[in-house]
Amino acid sequence: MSRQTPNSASSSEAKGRAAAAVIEAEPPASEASVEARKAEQKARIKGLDRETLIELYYQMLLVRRFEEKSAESYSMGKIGGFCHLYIGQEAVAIGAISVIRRDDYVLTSYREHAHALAKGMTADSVMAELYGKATGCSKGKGGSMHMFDKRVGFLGGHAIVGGQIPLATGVAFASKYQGTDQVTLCFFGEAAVNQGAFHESLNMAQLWKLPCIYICENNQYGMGTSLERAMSLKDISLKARAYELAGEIVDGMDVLAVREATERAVARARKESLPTLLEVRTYRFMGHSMSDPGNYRTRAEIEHHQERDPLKLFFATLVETETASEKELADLDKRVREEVAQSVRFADESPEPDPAELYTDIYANPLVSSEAVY
Amino acid sequence: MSRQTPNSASSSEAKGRAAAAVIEAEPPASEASVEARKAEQKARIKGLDRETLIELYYQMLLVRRFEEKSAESYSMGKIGGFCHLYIGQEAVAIGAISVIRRDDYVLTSYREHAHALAKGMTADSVMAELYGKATGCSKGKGGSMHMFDKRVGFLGGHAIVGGQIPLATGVAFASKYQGTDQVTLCFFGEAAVNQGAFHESLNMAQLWKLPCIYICENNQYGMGTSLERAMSLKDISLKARAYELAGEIVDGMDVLAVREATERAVARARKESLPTLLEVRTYRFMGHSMSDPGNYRTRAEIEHHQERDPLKLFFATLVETETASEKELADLDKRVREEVAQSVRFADESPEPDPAELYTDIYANPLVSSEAVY
Amino acid sequence: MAVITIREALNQALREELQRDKNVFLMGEEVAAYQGAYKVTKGLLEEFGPKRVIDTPITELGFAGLGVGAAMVGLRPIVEFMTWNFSILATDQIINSAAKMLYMSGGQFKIPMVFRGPGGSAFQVSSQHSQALESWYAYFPGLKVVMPSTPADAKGLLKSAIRDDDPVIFIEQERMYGQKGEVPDDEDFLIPLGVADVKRAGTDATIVARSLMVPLALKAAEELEKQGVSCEVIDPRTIRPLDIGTIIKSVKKTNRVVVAEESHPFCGVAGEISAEINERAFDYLDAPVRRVSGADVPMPYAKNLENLAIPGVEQIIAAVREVAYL
Amino acid sequence: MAVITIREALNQALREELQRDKNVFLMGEEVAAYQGAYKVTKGLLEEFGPKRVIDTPITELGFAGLGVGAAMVGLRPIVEFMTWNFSILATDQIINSAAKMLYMSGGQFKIPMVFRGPGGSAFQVSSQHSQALESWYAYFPGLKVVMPSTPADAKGLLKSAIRDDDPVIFIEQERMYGQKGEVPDDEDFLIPLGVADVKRAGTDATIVARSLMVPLALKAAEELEKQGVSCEVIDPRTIRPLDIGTIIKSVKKTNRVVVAEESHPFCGVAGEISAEINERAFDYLDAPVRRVSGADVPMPYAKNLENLAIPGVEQIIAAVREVAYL
Ligand SMILES: Cc1ncc(C[n+]2csc(CCOP(=O)(O)OP(=O)(O)O)c2C)c(N)n1
Ligand SMILES: Cc1ncc(C[n+]2csc(CCOP(=O)(O)OP(=O)(O)O)c2C)c(N)n1
Ligand SMILES: [Mg+2]
Ligand SMILES: [Mg+2]
Repeated sequence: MSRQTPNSASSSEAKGRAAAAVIEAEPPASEASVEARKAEQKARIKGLDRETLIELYYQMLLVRRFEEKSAESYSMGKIGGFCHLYIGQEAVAIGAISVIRRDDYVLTSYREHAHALAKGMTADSVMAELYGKATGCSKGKGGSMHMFDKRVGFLGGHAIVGGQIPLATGVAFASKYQGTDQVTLCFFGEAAVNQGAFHESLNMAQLWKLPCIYICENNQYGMGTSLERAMSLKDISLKARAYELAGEIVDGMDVLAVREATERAVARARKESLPTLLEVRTYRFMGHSMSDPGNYRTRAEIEHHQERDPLKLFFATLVETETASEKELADLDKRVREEVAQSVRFADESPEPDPAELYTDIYANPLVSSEAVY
Repeated sequence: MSRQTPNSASSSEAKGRAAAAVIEAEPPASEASVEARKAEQKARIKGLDRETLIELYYQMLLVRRFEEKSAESYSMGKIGGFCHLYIGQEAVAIGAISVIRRDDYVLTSYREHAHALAKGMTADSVMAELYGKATGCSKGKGGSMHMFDKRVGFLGGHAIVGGQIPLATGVAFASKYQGTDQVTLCFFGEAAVNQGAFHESLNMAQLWKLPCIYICENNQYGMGTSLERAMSLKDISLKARAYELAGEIVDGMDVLAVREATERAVARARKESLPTLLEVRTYRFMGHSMSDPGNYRTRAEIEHHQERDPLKLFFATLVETETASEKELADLDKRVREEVAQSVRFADESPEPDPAELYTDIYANPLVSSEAVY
Repeated sequence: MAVITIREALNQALREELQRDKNVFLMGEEVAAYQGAYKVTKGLLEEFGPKRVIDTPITELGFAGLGVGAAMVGLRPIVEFMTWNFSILATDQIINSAAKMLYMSGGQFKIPMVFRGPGGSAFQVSSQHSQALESWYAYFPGLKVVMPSTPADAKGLLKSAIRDDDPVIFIEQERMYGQKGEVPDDEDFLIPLGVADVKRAGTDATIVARSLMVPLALKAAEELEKQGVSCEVIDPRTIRPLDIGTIIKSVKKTNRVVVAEESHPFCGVAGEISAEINERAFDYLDAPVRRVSGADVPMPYAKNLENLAIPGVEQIIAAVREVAYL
Repeated sequence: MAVITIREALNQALREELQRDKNVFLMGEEVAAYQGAYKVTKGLLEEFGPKRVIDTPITELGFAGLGVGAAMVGLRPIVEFMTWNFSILATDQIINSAAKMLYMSGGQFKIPMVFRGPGGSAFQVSSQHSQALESWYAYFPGLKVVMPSTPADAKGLLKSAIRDDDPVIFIEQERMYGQKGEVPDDEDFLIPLGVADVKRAGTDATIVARSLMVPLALKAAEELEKQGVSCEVIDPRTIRPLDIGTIIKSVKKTNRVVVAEESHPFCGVAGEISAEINERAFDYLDAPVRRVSGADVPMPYAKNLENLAIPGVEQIIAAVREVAYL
């Protein structure tokens, strides 16, 4: 449960196991399927050690509590701008990032708190960034939508829908150019798939065989617009075929399913330098951002998805498989809440950026001269 | 053979016939296949009256002779800028545009002389535009890459690779909005398929069911870059599947094959308001533009494709099926040469644009006032 | 005259023009079912139906170009960018298709079309979401650029823009959507494009301000009045074509000018106005034209830094005092 | 010193920097096998192989963004736009990613990268292919903008741009690729970014000219010399950061300025220079700063109209005579 090595979580054992069958998203939550699920989960955790399993749960919980707290701070006016929560989608970032190395890269959109934490950034530095403080991961200049941490390979945090997709393709290009075996995970929403940038990038990635894993977080809405109203094809994973790229549909509420699919993709990227498109089916429980009342979805629809809350599901798995007791997990929750509370204190007490910071970081070589104006 | 109704060429009879099977592009030019082709052609011209067949040949010939002459004029410095010839690809524009109505729309790229002529623009107005004269279809302001003629529904002539694809989608959108049954043909090269604009447009076209027919003129090269070096998937027609759009591969050296495929697509667009993607396989015999020496292709490769010169093939069809004698077609060639020569005289003798034209056509409502500056 | 917000004024303009001409349609991200990301298009889907009020996929280049194509054959599209920041993806269609179509077709295809949405800074939305792009679009012949600063201007200018036969870049200011003011009820209340408005008369110095800077300039003028400096505040309202005549007239009277803008300074609109004044009224200037622009930095997120990046009343006052040699 | 063309000078700069640093790579449409649409990249594929000299699909947004991503993790990409016109499709990645990355990451990710290619007018290629975009890019903090006018400048500036740690917009002029001049052979011949060059010394008037306008300004100066007017010709070479100091120094001496550019005037670089001079040297000006800009129209195809749209020597001479009250 240590936060030191979040990205190295025993992916080697996992790799040894045969790839499990992909679970279809949204199975009806009948008694029978619940039972079937239990049995399957037991089979699937085989090969994963307790530490890895608990670490996965810990990370999902950290994201959940962190974001609940962010929402509170946002309402209090401590956090400004746009703030997009990930609640409901935790299994995607946590599952996927758990199988890569610290020196691998992650890029994503504005909905990035989870990815930042999963990649090994501290709750302190993420919360302080939300608070716009000098101690934030981007020194308070980026905010919720632009988090970065070079040391752990977290390359943002991008606010133009689809903008991170060419960037990630370039990062993977660089890894191949440099002859390393690093891989890049590129996360984006399903609505970003309509952007030309997605299309242009996938073509280059397959043409040049770049070790980039495109992870489409299909939460079924782009702001207030459902996938059906924005996309002529419902099955995003099929888009991979238009580029002769490997593609797969993944159950995004099941952290182990995400892990396994990502492992397969990572192996393909690391060993064969080939890209993959994963369509991970998930759901966000909150509005698009803190300012979205979310009237475009019914209460019933949300509740239907909440039955498959990734934390609830994984909690059940851990308990059912006797990996951890309910009590242990409740204790963990307490510790996580304390970690988050600490990050809020840290953020609150941190200083604002120095006013002089307005004019730093514009250029790496500023060519400062009394004569030159910008 | 009259040039009055170039777009109404008896498409009604054609529509009555059952859709012929698609011919695979590039069959080996063996004796056997030539024979098979003959037999097939005889079957296929059934239902097409002589006038239509001769009109098709006339138009292909007009484009060929027109462009040969343009090349000459370009070398003499009478035509400037970029000048992209269509020689070798004539069957595509002529075949496709022959089945639409005068009130239907056509948009294409900078390689547009053929489409302009096929849509009913006079050789005079096209040649004069190339010469940058006031009598040109765009008053000399557009040049080779920007020809327009509102009266015949020819909507350009666009020089940004892929730029015409969203535009054509919008024209089709307007037809549906206005409740007409007009269709739009949108031509573009295979390299334009990599542009995001293509992807964004096809999604909207299928999502909103727009009567737009996307005709990819796959001449296998985007400038000096072969399809294989630019696209991860070789089979462009498959891209349609990523949008649940109808798609088809068409032999672009066979004017009748192009006609038939387009007829099917036009029927789908006009009756069901549905888009189609046609991948028409063709080849350009000249360089990318007048300034391209074309070193990236071997003489042998070009000659191989010249064996299936669309004019030669269709000439043979007409003669073999006794639609016309060689003599008749030679006479036609003479008349076409005279028509083209006349257009050169017209262009040569036409005046340059008045210098005052520099400042017209910038705004439709110029709000001219001594006080306002632009 | 009703007192309404800029948001409501824009909404009225859209509603009235949609009612007036069935060739007008509205398209953009979240404009229909969601009622607009900033609620400017509230109620329009209900009134005009999904044929005329259309939610698009997030494909700015695609739907901007689709709008231009529709305009080529007789429709009058209004394309909303959720914010102008996202128009950066669509510049090819705005600049290469919309702006040049009439010219390159030798006058055959006009593009009667409005691109609109909020521009400039919002509230702590950081660098990719806080860009002022008016100088960018105003650079191109073929485009008109409009930036209202009051509810009445917003309504009258938007209606004129929709009726105009050229592509109009209509930039609203997100921070100003809630600002209130009187708006005539007349359905044909129009404000012509290309005509500046003297928002306040004065004799000692001219402040040229647009969009977000107009209320700040008026506040500065009030404060300066107390200090004995009478300021004339001119809002060009249309950036291109720019009503330089009204500005020059004022300069000839006051002999001193400050141009305020929230945009970056380099190659911005204030620089253009300064150069124009220099060329046309050099002999009337008693002091150099002073620009007050947004900081020349990507917009930071932190509130304290953001506040420093956007010009305030104090800076305008200081600049006026400078040109008045006080 | 060898006498070579601008094309060859650029080619040398690319070759030398590719040799010097294996993190440098070159990418763009037709840069490799075709040897460059304008042959600037001739021979580079052969020397450096397909790993470092890469032909791209026609997807400007995609490969520009790919370059920025590669720069984030240590490479030094040179991305060629076949012409700058096509960069309009890539502005999102240039402006939102390259220009802002260092700032929004709080200083963590620099983007050491060059975007280059020919810009401005060519020969009768009409409106979509004849655009001068320097003011567009210079507007944005985070970018540097460079425009050489001689072979030596082309080489020295491009080498500096490649070694610079910031994203540099490097705009060549297609009409000038064949121009010849002396270029030092030194492999470390660099011209620093942000430093203007006095191309000709003079005392009566200052002509600020860049890119295509530099040779015309020099011709005008020659002609004016005969008429008894001594002109100083200043080429800023770097547009952002702009070496205004050198310009101001000259203005303080000559008291008269003409700024020539082939770009449109509105919100252009000449306007910025005019405004800067006004702010910094107002008291030294004996006449208003005169701009000579390209016509404010989309570029027409017809040769006679195109000639009218691009400023010529005559116009520069007339403008200088105007500011000299002759
Ligand atoms: C180019 C662009 N257009 C519009 C927006 C505004 N916007 C931000 S997020 C969003 C929805 C994106 O949906 P999706 O890609 O599915 O990701 P999700 O938010 O569901 O994670 C929109 C429209 C933007 N940021 N960038
Ligand atoms: C956006 C853009 N990038 C580059 C160019 C330069 N260019 C003009 S045509 C062309 C090749 C296009 O090939 P394809 O789409 O296959 O059409 P073809 O010329 O073969 O008909 C290129 C690179 C351009 N005009 N626009
Ligand atoms: Mg989504
Ligand atoms: Mg091609």
